[in-house]
Amino acid sequence: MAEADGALMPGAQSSALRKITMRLVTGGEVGVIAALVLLAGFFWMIEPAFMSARNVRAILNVVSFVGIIAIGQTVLMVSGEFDLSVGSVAGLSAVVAAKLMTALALPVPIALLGGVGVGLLLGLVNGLVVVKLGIPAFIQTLGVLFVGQGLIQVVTGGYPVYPLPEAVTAIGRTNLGFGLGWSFAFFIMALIVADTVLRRTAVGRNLYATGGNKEVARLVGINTDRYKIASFMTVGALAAVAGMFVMADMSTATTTVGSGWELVVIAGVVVGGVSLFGGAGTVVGGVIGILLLRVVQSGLVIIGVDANWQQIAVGVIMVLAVGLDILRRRYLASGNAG
Amino acid sequence: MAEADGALMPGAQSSALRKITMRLVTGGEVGVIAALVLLAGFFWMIEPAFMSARNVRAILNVVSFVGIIAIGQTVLMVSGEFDLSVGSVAGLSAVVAAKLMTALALPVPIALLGGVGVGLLLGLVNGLVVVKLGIPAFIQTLGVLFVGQGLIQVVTGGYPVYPLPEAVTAIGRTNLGFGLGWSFAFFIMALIVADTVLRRTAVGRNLYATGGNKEVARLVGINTDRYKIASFMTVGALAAVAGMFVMADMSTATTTVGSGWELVVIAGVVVGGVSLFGGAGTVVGGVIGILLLRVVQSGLVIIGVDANWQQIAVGVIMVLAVGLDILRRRYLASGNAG
Amino acid sequence: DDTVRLLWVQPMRGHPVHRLMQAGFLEKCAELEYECEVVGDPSATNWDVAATIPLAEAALARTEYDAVGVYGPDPAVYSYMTDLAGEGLPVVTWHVLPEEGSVPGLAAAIGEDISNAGYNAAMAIGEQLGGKGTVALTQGASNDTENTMSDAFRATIAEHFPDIVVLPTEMEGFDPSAAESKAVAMLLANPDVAAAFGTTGNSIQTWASASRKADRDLVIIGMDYIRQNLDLVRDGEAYGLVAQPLYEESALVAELLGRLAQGEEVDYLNPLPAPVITADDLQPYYEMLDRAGQ
Amino acid sequence: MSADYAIETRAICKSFAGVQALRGVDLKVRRGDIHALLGQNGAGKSTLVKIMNGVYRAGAYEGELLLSGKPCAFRSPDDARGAGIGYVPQEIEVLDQLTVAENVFAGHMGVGGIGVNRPLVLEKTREIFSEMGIAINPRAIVASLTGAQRHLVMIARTISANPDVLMLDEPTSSLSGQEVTALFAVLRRLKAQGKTIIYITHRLPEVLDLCDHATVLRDGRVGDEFDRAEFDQDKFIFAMSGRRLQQLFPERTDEPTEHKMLEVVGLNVPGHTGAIYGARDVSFHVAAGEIVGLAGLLGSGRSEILHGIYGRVPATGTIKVDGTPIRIASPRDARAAGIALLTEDRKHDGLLFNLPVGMNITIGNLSAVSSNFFVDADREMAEIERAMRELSVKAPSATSSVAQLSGGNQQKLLFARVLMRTPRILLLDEPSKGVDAATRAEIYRLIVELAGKGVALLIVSSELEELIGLCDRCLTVADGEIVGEFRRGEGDEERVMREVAEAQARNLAMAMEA
Ligand SMILES: Nc1ncnc2c1ncn2[C@@H]1O[C@H](COP(=O)(O)OP(=O)(O)OP(=O)(O)O)[C@@H](O)[C@H]1O
Ligand SMILES: Nc1ncnc2c1ncn2[C@@H]1O[C@H](COP(=O)(O)OP(=O)(O)OP(=O)(O)O)[C@@H](O)[C@H]1O
Ligand SMILES: [Mg+2]
Ligand SMILES: [Mg+2]
Repeated sequence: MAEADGALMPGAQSSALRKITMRLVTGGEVGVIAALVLLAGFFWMIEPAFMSARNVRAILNVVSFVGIIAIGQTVLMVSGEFDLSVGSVAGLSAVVAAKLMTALALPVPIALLGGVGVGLLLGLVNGLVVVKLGIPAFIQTLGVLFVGQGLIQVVTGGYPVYPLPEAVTAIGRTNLGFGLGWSFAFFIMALIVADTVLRRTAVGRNLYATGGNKEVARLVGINTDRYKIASFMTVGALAAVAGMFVMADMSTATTTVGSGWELVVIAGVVVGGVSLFGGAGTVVGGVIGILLLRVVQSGLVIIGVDANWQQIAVGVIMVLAVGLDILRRRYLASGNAG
Repeated sequence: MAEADGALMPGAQSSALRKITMRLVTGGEVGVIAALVLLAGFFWMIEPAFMSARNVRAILNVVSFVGIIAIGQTVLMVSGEFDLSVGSVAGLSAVVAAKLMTALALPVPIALLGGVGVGLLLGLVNGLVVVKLGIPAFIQTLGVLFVGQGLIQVVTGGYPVYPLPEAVTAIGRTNLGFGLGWSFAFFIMALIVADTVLRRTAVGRNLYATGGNKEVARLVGINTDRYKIASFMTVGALAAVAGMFVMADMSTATTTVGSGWELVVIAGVVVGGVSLFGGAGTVVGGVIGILLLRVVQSGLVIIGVDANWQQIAVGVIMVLAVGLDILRRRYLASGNAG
Repeated sequence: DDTVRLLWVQPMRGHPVHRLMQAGFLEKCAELEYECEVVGDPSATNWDVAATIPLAEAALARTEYDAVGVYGPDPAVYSYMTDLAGEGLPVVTWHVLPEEGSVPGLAAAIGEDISNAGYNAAMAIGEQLGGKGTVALTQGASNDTENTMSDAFRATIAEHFPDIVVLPTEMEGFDPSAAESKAVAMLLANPDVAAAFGTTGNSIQTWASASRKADRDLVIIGMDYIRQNLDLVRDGEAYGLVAQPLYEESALVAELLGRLAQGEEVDYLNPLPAPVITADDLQPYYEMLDRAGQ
Repeated sequence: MSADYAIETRAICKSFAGVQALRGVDLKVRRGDIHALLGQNGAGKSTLVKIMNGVYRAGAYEGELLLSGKPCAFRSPDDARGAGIGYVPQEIEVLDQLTVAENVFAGHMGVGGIGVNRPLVLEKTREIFSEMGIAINPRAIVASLTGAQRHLVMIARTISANPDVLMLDEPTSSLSGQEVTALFAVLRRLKAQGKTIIYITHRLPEVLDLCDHATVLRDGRVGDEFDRAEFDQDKFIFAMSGRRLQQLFPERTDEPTEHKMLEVVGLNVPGHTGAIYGARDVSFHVAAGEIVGLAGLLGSGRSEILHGIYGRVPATGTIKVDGTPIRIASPRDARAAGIALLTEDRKHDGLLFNLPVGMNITIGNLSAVSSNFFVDADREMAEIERAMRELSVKAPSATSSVAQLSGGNQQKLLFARVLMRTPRILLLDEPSKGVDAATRAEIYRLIVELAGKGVALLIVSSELEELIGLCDRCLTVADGEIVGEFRRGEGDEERVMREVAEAQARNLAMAMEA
């Protein structure tokens, strides 16, 4: 796919300068944005409440959690790897942070840093094992997924960590306007930073090279190992942050935080045009992909689709969204790009 | 590499026995076999009961279910694709078959054929969409995973289909010796057939070519599309069979048959040396990989590892097993391959 | 030696509610000085019986257990119960009450009367709404227990409060934040929802924060007296909860298995009450949690 | 009466996104001919051949395709094979994970029925190899072969299908004298059997040597046609480029300095998987402004020496740059020391297909066009445009995909990449691979120019004339050792072959004793 995408960019035109960045940036996104708008419009038509401030707010809120991880996952996938452990890393970081601030009664900021530390550490482990030992990311990160789930049980003894200090609940309840809280603010901030890095900086470009062809990247003097490890750590840290935001939002650290995220996140970013095989895709695209999945889910509820059929619809729509994007690329490829 | 090694086997002139030993030494499976033997030995030492008929029987029994799917998954992965929907295909086929024989009161054989039909159909859909529309297997099969889960609910209304006709229970209860039943017999049979096809027939070699490099395969006149679609259908059918064996074994068609298998199966075959990127691996390897995971799980229980630590151990051992194999390949690669 | 050894078989071992049950069981064992073990597929989200049975077999291959408890809410485990009973092991199940004889060899069944729990919740909500309005209904996932409970809930409402509408059931799933946004969506799609009943342990939290986010006053009833749920009821964020006797029933499992192991007789059916508790009746439950060190 | 034409195209037109590759090509290939297809990079040769092979399915192009006078429409390469057409692509396309034998018989492993008869396959592979004079172990895994070895496997694969019409797209671009001679022998034999061959190359002497007829493509049209009688290199070049080429190799005005810019002492490089040799105890130096060539047979270890110096493969020994010994553990270190490498196999380890043309030039050189982390888009674009102009890269635009570029133009991109940050030491592995005569001259001019600027150049080429015409000094490599050296004007084909032969004889003798 990645190469295909590469091959399918609009041809010669003026101001190549703009397009050379455009190619990387909007390349994957137009399709999924179209799909998103289409769907939102559809749901809105059937049930105006879909666009009500409340619903939009609720969607944006939950997107912010998974979205934070999607940002990291995109960066990692651009570098040519992926991480199945995000869900349990998120959960583990949450319970660890919670235990630190309850059982050990550490000050909240310290405890939260502890949580991020857990994420960074597991990310580092993933990176080292995959890069240095050459163990497939699928196995290593699935392994960490299991280990994480086990550790969650060990740390918590199976019970949700509750109650948490007021400060945490406060973080979860803060309203920075339009009913959106810190998690959303952080999400947007991380989004902007990550997108800029990938789009505008040498670091970002080197990541694309690494994901495109590791050997070539190495030959032009890029330290591919370091880039991959750093990406793994980024995902780990962001997963941890997301997990702790969920904790704050629910003012409890349940043992099921992040269950099932391993596939959802990857599915979302792939829908957003990020290649599973590395070297192609953008943060904005990946995040919009996630958003699309969430929109579909609550949209189906809002227009009152029967619960059993919701899941079916989600599956179908997910495939259609990607299909739409592929057709678009075909169209561009077939010379109409001008 | 696994395949490549396999292909290094001496010509037919040498005795079958020597060939087998050769394969064991150079084949892709050695690594995982070694790991398996090591682990089994370890568990046995600590707790002789590990090798008790009862435990061995239980392990073989459960392996036969997932193993049947692993066979198909290996074939598919050799051809360069993978299928996340196996679990829900298994479940759907089971409940459909069950409904056919209860609600519609069709004769059991017909109903079972119906179940297989479901598997074949979904496999065909996966194949067509992935190959013809070029939608990534990850998305398409994840979509079908959702759709399947939804359909299971629709078909059953959320209630297990129970009781089932005597005939089904009978299938589940038959003892063909050592307390092993039809599922195991079918598993072994399918294993032999698939392994022979991959190793010894032109079809098999063409599959490796397809997975190894689609372009080359096309250039040398292999109809890669057809091969991939056929592989998808194989997985679908085998998943269906597995699902119905589970149904027979429990003389119930629960709505949860196959939940969570999507990753387990792939993890198993990858542990068994099958490449996620196609063109490498053997059926025997893939199946042994699955067996290894099951052995670990039972083994940890039997030596009395604390419940919470079991999952952690599974994760770690899985990674170690693959690591062992990689070290072996490194060693072989470093010239000693001859 | 004559120490009593008991095995507890439960798929989806990692699920919070299941963990609560396991605690009830193990603490009773400790109290009675039994040797007890818990086995099951560790997943917290996937119900995989096929993967659980071999683990039980492993334990049985290692240790001579005197009696086995098998978690019941899925006919898929019935045949296994029968097999074990066939070996002469006393088998007890909990959380469901299969009709006597429907599972050959099953020695005893413990559990709340699930439909009764649904009934209680329905009556409570019906009265709170004064007999009219709309009720949202959610399950964690589709399984025997929850299905039975929500069916009973619907039936009761239909019978006693004809003017109350119950919305189609939605599935919360295992990801709390996703469940929450679903709940919000339901509230927005149905402006007249005045009450919510959820049949899973997370429901109270889901609906409480949903009603906060959508700021709507709801009569919320959910499941399970974990501390956070009790607090939500205490603080008035939820009306009440169905006090599934998770802890007691699990303790009773240990007790009955022990007696069976020592050759005593026990009754087959052991129903436990599942009352709906509200702000006034919380105290005893807080004490129970304190005792359990939670 | 076109019956005596084995294959024939009528008014073939093909366009890709934006680009008109073929503008009505009429090609007539007489049965039993070896027909040369010439043209500058991007003229449309590969495209035309791909059409004749069903790679571009019927309907994807306008025009008509006739096989022995009968119109035919290929839906896939399989159809073409069925019709007795064989095709050796320009880029190396092999199955890395399978053995050599399985590659040669890929697609028809079932030579003895549906069951695979490995002994038979091995035997047939050996036959073909011995005939083509290839010394590769049929059981070796292809991943362990050199670029050139892979190329040979690919040729053998096509010949094993025994086609009536054989099309070879630059088959010799990475082969050295010996293999070329062997290949020609095979082709002549096939011709004698009445087979028809379409032969694409940029090495014009080969045309004079081998072909009966030549068609020159120019900007997607047939520019000119020649019969053997009229063959003449200058005419070819004029027909291709519309320019007369004064001389291929530019005058060397300024002499190399005495200052040793690169000094290699006792370099040892382990062979890769299944490698026979890497490099053993190699010592030599390259002075600033000097052009040194590594001559030798395929698989002799020339690339390995470059890889060793560049830190691509783990190597032992001392490497001095500008007099000071430096530790090179990775290409990164090499780059830092001002060393640049142009690799042999553009598809495998040259191009980044996920990045557009322009970014393929700047990758690895971004520091030159960025200020504090951020890439300055304008400066980058300026750099790109300058580089593309300098090397006259024919591409739709700086933002089109490299997959859209013709082979030769891809090669130019890689050149642009290594030249962007003018290196002190430049390692070139097959620099003119797949490059047309005109551009070749440019590249040679560029190389000499760089030497003039004081850059130390080390060149590996399988084309001996290239080395002889270009280098101040040539080192002969055999079995990973340097076995001879000669200065400009002293060396020739025989000399190199002799030195190689002697060396191999020595090694064999030693092996015997041991
Ligand atoms: N897939 C493609 N997409 C877009 N343009 C293409 C594609 N393939 C080839 N082209 C264009 O078609 C023209 C002819 O390309 P082709 O590869 O046939 O040239 P060639 O004669 O083989 O050159 P060379 O000697 O360098 O191999 C070139 O301008 C090239 O850019
Ligand atoms: N990419 C590679 N992978 C594995 N082995 C390699 C590779 N490149 C070279 N080798 C090994 O190193 C030895 C020397 O190959 P090298 O390419 O250096 O020779 P060469 O003189 O450059 O010949 P060629 O023209 O084929 O490149 C070969 O015997 C080969 O086995
Ligand atoms: Mg070409
Ligand atoms: Mg070379």
